[in-house]
Amino acid sequence: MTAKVHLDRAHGVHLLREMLRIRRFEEKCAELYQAQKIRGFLHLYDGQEAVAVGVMQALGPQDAVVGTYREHGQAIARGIPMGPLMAEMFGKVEGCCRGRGGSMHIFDRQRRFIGGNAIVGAGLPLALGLALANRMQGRKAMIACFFGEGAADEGEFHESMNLASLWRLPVLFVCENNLYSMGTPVGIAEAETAIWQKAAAYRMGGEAVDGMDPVAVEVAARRAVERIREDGVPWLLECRTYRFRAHSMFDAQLYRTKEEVESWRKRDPINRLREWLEKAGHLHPADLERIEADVVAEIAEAVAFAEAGSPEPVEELERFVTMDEVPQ
Amino acid sequence: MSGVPARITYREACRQAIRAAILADPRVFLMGEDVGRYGGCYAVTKGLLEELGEERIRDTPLSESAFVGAGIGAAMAGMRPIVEVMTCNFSLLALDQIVNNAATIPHMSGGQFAVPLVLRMATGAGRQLAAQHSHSLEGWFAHIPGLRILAPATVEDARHMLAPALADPNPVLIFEHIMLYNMEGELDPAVQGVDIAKARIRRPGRDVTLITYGGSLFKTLAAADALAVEGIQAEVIDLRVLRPLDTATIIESITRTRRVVIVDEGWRSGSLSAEVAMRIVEEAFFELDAPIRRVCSREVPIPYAAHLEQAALPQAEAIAAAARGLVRPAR
Amino acid sequence: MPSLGADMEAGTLVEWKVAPGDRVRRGDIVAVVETQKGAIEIEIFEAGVVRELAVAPGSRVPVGALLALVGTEGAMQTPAPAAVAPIGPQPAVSLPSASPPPAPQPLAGARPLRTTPAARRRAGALGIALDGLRGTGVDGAICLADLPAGAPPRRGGFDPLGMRKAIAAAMGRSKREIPHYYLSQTVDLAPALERIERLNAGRSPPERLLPAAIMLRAAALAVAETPELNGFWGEDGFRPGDGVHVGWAVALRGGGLVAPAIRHADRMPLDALMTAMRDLVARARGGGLRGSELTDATITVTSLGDRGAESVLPIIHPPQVAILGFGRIVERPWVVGGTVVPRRVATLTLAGDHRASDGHRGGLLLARIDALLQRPETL
Amino acid sequence: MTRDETVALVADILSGIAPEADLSALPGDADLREALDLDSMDIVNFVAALHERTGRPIPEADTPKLLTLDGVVAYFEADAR
Repeated sequence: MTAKVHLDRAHGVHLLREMLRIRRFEEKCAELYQAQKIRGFLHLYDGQEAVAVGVMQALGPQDAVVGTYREHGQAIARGIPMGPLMAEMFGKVEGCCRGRGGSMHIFDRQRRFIGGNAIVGAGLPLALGLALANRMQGRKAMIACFFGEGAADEGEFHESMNLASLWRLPVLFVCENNLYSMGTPVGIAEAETAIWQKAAAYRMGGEAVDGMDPVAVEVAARRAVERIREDGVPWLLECRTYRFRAHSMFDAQLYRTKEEVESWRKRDPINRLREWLEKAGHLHPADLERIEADVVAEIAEAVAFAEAGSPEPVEELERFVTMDEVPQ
Repeated sequence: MSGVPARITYREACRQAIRAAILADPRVFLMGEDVGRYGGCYAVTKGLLEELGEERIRDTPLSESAFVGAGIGAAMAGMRPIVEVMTCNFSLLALDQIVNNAATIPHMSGGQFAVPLVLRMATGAGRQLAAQHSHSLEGWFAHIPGLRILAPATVEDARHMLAPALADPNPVLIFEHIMLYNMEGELDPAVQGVDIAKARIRRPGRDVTLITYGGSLFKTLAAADALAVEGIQAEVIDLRVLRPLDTATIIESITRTRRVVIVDEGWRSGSLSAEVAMRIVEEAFFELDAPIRRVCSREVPIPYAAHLEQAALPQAEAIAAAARGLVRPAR
Repeated sequence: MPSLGADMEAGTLVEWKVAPGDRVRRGDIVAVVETQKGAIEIEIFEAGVVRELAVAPGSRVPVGALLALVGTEGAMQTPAPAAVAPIGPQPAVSLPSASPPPAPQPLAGARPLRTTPAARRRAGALGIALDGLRGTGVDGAICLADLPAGAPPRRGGFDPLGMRKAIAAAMGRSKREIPHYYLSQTVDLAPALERIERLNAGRSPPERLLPAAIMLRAAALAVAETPELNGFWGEDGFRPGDGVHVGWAVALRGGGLVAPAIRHADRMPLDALMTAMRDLVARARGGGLRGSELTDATITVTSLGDRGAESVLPIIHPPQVAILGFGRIVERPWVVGGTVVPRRVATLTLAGDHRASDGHRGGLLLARIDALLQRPETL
Repeated sequence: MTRDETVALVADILSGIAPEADLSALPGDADLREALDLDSMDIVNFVAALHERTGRPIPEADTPKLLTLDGVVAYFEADAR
């Protein structure tokens, strides 16, 4: 193991706080969806927090992130403030994309968060181009490209792995394997369910990691990033994880049993880290209460921000269909 | 460069345009299938790899979606890629990237990102390449908000449209008709640039307006020549820009001629010609002194056999007949 | 040469609208004849095939003389259309024609009136009646080339001197022969005008009604109930009309007057009547009247409009037996329920032919028109 | 519309109604009905043509405003603002 993670108290509590921020944010989203404040498709990240939080620890501000449509966790972990995020879901002009994108299309230029892409697999080619531009312009930056295991079914996965390896593009491909593409189990969609092994076919490095363990994910991500930065080659990191909630809000979950969900809930990344921190004496009940209170306050502030937001004037409907200039 | 007009082929004009763009701006590079070692499927990029190197002339694997998407990503990250898709028929393999990413991201991101990408592709029929290499799909792309669609028909446009396309902050698709590559034309060195916004009147006339673009331009001009012999003065408009359409030039012409034939190598149903016709009806209905006529490809997959292929395509005879029927209807 | 008026003796053939071999149907326009009242389109009342045109354009022909011969249908074949030479090299092998052979030409009179948008707009702006124009555009549509360029049509043109002579002849005959009696009655027009204003409030300008329309409507309905005043005086005495065909007096610019008929005006709702009036005025001034329109009227109505005199003592147009006149609408003191109030009123006058009717009948007609105008919602 | 545009439009419309009319010799405040011998039907047609050519709704009550050249110009100038 070349990458070191010093899991001291501060870092452990940081990881826990980040995951809790995501978990509570998603809970609030579910509530607001049912109150019809949020509409459209809403895909929540509960259960997968360790993946986003773990991977983001390995990235620097110069790096960029390409997300999926289940990207609230990725966005929060990347540092996008909750206010514009929530306002985006409220469809308000104060949203990070002026309410144009909604839940599935979070973009934040400042934090190099390049969507929020609701076409499964469509973010992968973008990541190649972002990485190519970095290389051609001499920037020592890399791209973390998140996708689900369902994207590995798509032709774009193959095209992108091949081209990334061929052109030695600095991309960390992060496969969040949560076992289901909507309702289809990975076993009936993939001939090779160990997604990371596909990397070998492209002469690319890769590994699988417990996606329910933020520390394990962080360690693996740091290791991958180090390789990418040193060798300038892509890497495929498969994070085996599970979403606790339905695929989207309107989903009876006929495709899996309650028992299966319960068994994965026992591996809840937040509980695991919390217990570990408590056992190690790093976290006291009062600490947790304070963190929870902070998170609740942060979310309340975000909701208030979104509520107070205004709809984009309809006169601006066609603004940005074409751009007058390239934003710098 | 000499000061006298040079006769060059359309292919050479495309090549000069790419070469000049890459030399002028370090952010510009070309990628696509067989653009380097092979020299381009239609030999447009022959010699460029040797001159400009692998970094700027990039052969890609047969991965339309990946390299078009990579072009979009690179454009978003500060580069000015020229992506060549061998023919527009293959662009369907990258349709997701073009339509779902390139055309949506600027708007969907609330203006945070632009996609200054140029996508070149060959279009059209006439070389007996059969149905999977001969279709004219530019009309489809002209349906998509966020894209600019160009159809250079002359050597001058082939030479000069690329630079403004690269300067456009938006994705620009350039459709080069395969029958034009061998065409020779005069390139006036005094012309240093063209716009990518306006249609052009390629031949003035007072009796009927013939609207066309791309590979059909010269068939339409031939029809206009034939009509002139009969005393019918046809005005020929080369659309040049298929999206956004320069409706003003069309309406201005029709306000004078009051009769119009639209020539489009795309199929008739749900087509660019239908869009042009409807704009005329919307904006110039009361100027019309005759029904709008169209000459389009027959609604078949373009066949291989030469006589069938020609029968499927708009031809000068049919264009002239349509115009004549409007100006001098048989009674 | 048809007689287009009691005072018409001859006409000059201006233009043939048919050629030998053409099929014609009842109602088709076959020729244009210049009369002292201007160019008139000649309808044909038979179906058949034109055999021969007996008169060349420019000839002056007395009423009753032969203009053309029309034979029974089916005797002639439609000539084959001339082939159009193709452009460019001919194919080495002869291919079957891509288009089916041309369908037989529809009968001229059966074809609906087609007009291109541009021609329709220009005709509207110039007040040119499309009815009766010959379309040379695609599918036989009337196109710009079929309209007179620039100025409105004076096809053949009204000959002011000729028209003056015709009016002189007709009016002289009327005053010589017809013992006129005159009646007048001032009518409260407030209810009728308010109805018009209410209707117009929700309408775009081209759909609006003129007060004259509602007056004409009331007059036509009342005339229908007074047959003694609706018809003709001839050698055999009074002959009632076969319907209420109101001649609507239209003053022509630069002098002169025509009163083309609105057939069965009593059966036309207000909007249809307004449309007919608008059309008649346009065509009367544009020279597009049909012959039958000049001979069919069974009674004449003249309205002086908003710049005319307060009342008119009109002269009957022979062989009709009555003429109604509406004076300018004016505001006058009027007694309503014992109180004097300002009121918009107009003076309605009638000139009747005493040979055909008596003043009593005439008075009843005026009273009936007045009554109808007080209940405009029924009009 | 500018004055010139409006005058050109009025001239075009009136050329169909009163072909002999010469607007250049007409004072702007002259009553068109008097000056050009227009009757009620002419005025209705004139207003209808103004409506159709400009697309502007013209309430019947506004007809009196359109009886002089100046009136028409002012009416459509107001429209532009």
